[in-house]
Amino acid sequence: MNMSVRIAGVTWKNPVTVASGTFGSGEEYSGLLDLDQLGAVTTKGVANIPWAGNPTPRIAETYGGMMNAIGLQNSGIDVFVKRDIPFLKQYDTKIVVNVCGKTVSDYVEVVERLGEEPVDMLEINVSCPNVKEGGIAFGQDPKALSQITKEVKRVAKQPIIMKLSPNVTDITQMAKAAEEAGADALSLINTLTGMKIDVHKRIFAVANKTGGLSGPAIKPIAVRMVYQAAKAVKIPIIGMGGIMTGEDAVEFIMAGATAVAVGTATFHDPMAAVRIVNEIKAYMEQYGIQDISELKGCV
Amino acid sequence: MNMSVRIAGVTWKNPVTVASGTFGSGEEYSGLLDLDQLGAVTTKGVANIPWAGNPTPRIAETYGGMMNAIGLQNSGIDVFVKRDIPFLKQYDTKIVVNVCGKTVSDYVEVVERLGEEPVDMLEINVSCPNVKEGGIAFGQDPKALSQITKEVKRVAKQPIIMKLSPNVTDITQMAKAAEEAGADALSLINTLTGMKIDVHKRIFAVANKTGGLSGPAIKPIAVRMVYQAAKAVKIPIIGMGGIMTGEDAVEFIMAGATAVAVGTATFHDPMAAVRIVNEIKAYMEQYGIQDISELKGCV
Amino acid sequence: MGISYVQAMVVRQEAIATDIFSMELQAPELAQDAKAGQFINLYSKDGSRLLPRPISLCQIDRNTGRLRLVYRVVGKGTFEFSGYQSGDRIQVAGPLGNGFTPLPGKAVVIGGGIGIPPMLQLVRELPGEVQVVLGYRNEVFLEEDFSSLAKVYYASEDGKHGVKGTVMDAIREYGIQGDVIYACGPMPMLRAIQAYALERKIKAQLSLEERMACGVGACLACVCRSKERDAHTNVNNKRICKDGPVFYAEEVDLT
Amino acid sequence: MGISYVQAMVVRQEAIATDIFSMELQAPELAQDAKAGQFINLYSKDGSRLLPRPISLCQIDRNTGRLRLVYRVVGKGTFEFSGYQSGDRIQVAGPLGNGFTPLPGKAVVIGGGIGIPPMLQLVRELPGEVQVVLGYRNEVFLEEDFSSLAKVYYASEDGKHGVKGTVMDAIREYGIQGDVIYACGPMPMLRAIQAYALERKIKAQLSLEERMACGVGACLACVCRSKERDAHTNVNNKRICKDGPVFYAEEVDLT
Repeated sequence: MNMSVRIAGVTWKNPVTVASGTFGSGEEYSGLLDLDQLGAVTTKGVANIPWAGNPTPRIAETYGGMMNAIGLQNSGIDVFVKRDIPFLKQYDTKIVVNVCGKTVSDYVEVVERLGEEPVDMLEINVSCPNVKEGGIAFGQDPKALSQITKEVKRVAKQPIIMKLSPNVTDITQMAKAAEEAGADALSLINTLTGMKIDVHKRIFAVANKTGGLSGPAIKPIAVRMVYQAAKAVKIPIIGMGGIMTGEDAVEFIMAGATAVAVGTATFHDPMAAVRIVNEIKAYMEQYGIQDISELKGCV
Repeated sequence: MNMSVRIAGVTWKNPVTVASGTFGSGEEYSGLLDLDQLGAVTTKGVANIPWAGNPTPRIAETYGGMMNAIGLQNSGIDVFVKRDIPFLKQYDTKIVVNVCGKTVSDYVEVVERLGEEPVDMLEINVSCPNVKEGGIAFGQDPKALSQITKEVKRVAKQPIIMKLSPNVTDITQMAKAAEEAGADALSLINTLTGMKIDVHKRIFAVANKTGGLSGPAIKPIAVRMVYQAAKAVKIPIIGMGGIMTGEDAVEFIMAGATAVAVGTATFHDPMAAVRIVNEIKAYMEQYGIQDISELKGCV
Repeated sequence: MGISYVQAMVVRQEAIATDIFSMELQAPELAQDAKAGQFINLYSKDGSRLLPRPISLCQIDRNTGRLRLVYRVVGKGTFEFSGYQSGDRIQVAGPLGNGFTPLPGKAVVIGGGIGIPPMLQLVRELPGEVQVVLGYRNEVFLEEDFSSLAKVYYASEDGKHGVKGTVMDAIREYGIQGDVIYACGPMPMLRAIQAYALERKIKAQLSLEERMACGVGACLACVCRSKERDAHTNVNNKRICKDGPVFYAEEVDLT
Repeated sequence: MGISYVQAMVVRQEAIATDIFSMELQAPELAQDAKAGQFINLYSKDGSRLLPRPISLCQIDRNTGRLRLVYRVVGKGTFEFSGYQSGDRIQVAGPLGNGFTPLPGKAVVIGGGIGIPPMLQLVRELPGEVQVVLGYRNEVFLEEDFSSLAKVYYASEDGKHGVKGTVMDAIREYGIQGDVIYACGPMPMLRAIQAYALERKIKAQLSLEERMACGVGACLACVCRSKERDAHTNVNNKRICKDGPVFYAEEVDLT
């Protein structure tokens, strides 16, 4: 039985990675689960310089999900390269580095720095709803998305995954813009912009007022967008948004995703990502699937 | 203590109505709860002629919510006027008639017919994600939204509520377009386009492939859009999207809504709408709120 | 004949076959008005599952105020119900739907798979002569409940019980005849019975299934196509939860 | 010192004050490594609540493998927990956080409100002389647990117990002095203690609270500002769940 998948020329041993920001650099969870069992580890977004992020509270639980407004706090590319990459290189898993920035040149700077590093793929976060500049601004306008994709590709040594925002009228328009600009793959969906108000204290539940909504609550939106995007472009898609079980992962693959990312589920079950790998395996055995690719877009 | 609200010149005894399509014409629930206790009853969408709707299955449960693709099945304006309006006139509640159509002239025809009828407000559904023509097509393009709003206003004898789609990049752009075109009020949000796949049968969970996602799962998106729209326009907003309790209703009002609609909650608790009226009352008593208007946009 | 939305108490729960459970509820408000072929909505206690599960009534005891439900575990909701023990409480609404209409004449009562349970209460209500035909995949259940009330003919896919094949095979094999047919089961079975009944001009009441939300005819989720334009919907659709789940063979288009 | 993610069994649950519950869990894997000031994550059984509830350890018994949690019901999650009875199982993860570091010298242990419970295990672990200062709104709890171990001074908002006012008022009123301060409680109390300790150059360990998601330092939800650039985050933020919840007064910026 073959669970390995090939994404933009990179082979993962299985189709499961973690959603950027939910798994730190991998080190934080390495005592709880075996990173070797993941197809890839996608790291927390890293910028050219350290970011302090947003004020607290940065998260709030919502019905069947959660909202976060971390604000892309990160230790900056220097520390990341010195500490986090060497840590992950100890494991037999692919390394996907999520890159964030405020300006195109911020992104380009980080992508150039990583060109010399032993990482396998870069995921460009152009869809963070929680930062003033950059982030989602690039992800809601096809022209801006196209431009940053081209700039990044111009200097990139590794395959580029553009992580798209679901906060758009037409996801296919964004997917096509990224593909035409040279993106090697797509990640979708990032979080949906949400808001929660504490009616007893009469304050916003997160200090940033709005936050990114994630979790199984929004899975149907993610599956729909993956399905639409997969029909619109030829480049592979890493599907994410509320995956809690192996069947959820299979649902995304049937919708057209080549691989999947486990995010919020890890907060509900620290071992979720590895459990889901095993549940996909069990599903394949149950239905006699020889190769995971048989399931791709099969609905 | 005053719970009554004034929307586009119409006074409701309390800020609670039902979401169109979840409550039929009101008759279906009249044996389970007292319609007199609702601020208004919003009826299932009615078109100029009868519609058969979509094939079944038309709904699917999702995590913390549900998806529907009824396809606006309705008995047409003739039967509606003869049967449903007289039924509702027996009750001491306002009547909001939801209007749907495939073309602008369909909408205009229904709005003209209703001009002679004893109904209080019209809610124009330009955001149904489940019909091929009409519906959401008008709700995702500011120009189309502006045009249909003007056409409807030209012939309308009652205040016009435009029901907006959340499947847009910028809800404020749509809200402003409707306001500038003469809308008297806004309803938001309609459902989010979603998809669910049965991984065991390898088929779409609803025959229409995609369906409208509703329920508490998507409440944070609804609250965010109501907050943004309320800051962008002066016309009153009827907030909806996952309201299950009185505190949920208060949350929408604090976000800027003048009134609220209870939808999916009615399927989980047939008495939800009336229960929520009582829970809002209890909240006001707990915090010594004299007038519900004190809570509007107070966050 | 109103609909009640109340907390019922579980008084009995047992597995009677693989994934098939029998649960008895103390729910006098519902039991008073309930009749064969009607169903009730059961609500999950888990916040992630908001829609009620419609489950048909297998036995109604108005004196004790008890309802018996025999259901198959098909998902997380029914799995949750199967874990309830005597003394547990569960939110329910009902009775819902129209139910069967007992008619004079020799009755042929046909049940297939999880469509078998509602036929038990019907057999208990039918006045005249009753013949029962039950179709199973392989494992039988409720057979004693039926055989104590009427003559029962069996069909099973593996042939281990009665005729090898479907209920229609059993009807032909045993030359079962009657004046009125009452049936509940999978769609292919209902289609075959509809064709059989129309051809022979035999009155047939068919109980249909569809995914539901409101259960009271408001949301129009659970419709089936009708041959004539329906008086209420004003289109060729009937609401299974409200106008049904039981329809006459000549009313509905099952193609 | 690994983190375990296991099913624990409830062995005791009782209300000890208004909305304050004491729950004992059988969780040997966690109890082995746990120390005062650490917390564990409790997971709701309801699918609508996905995030764990971090709750501090009030008592740790390594021999019996039991943990005692004393917590306040503040929402649906903690309300759910308060309904668990002996024999029920609950998913937990831990032990989490750094915990207190017992230092030589006369200790002043200060707890405010729901910040009081974790101080009980600390008092049980502290070797030398210990003075305890507890601040309540009005209703006291755990007072006997503490008074059986050390000299306890009280402060309450209504003055019904000890000094009328805050724990700082009690410290001044009773002229309480010591070499090391250990404190947990509301932010205003911690700010006052921080100022007091820095001014007098007294070592103070402060246990902080913040809304958390992962509990292992990965998501960066629960940060507090640090005076120096933090070695791990490389910014002036420390992770309360991992680097804390206990910090020295001179480390953190609580303004």
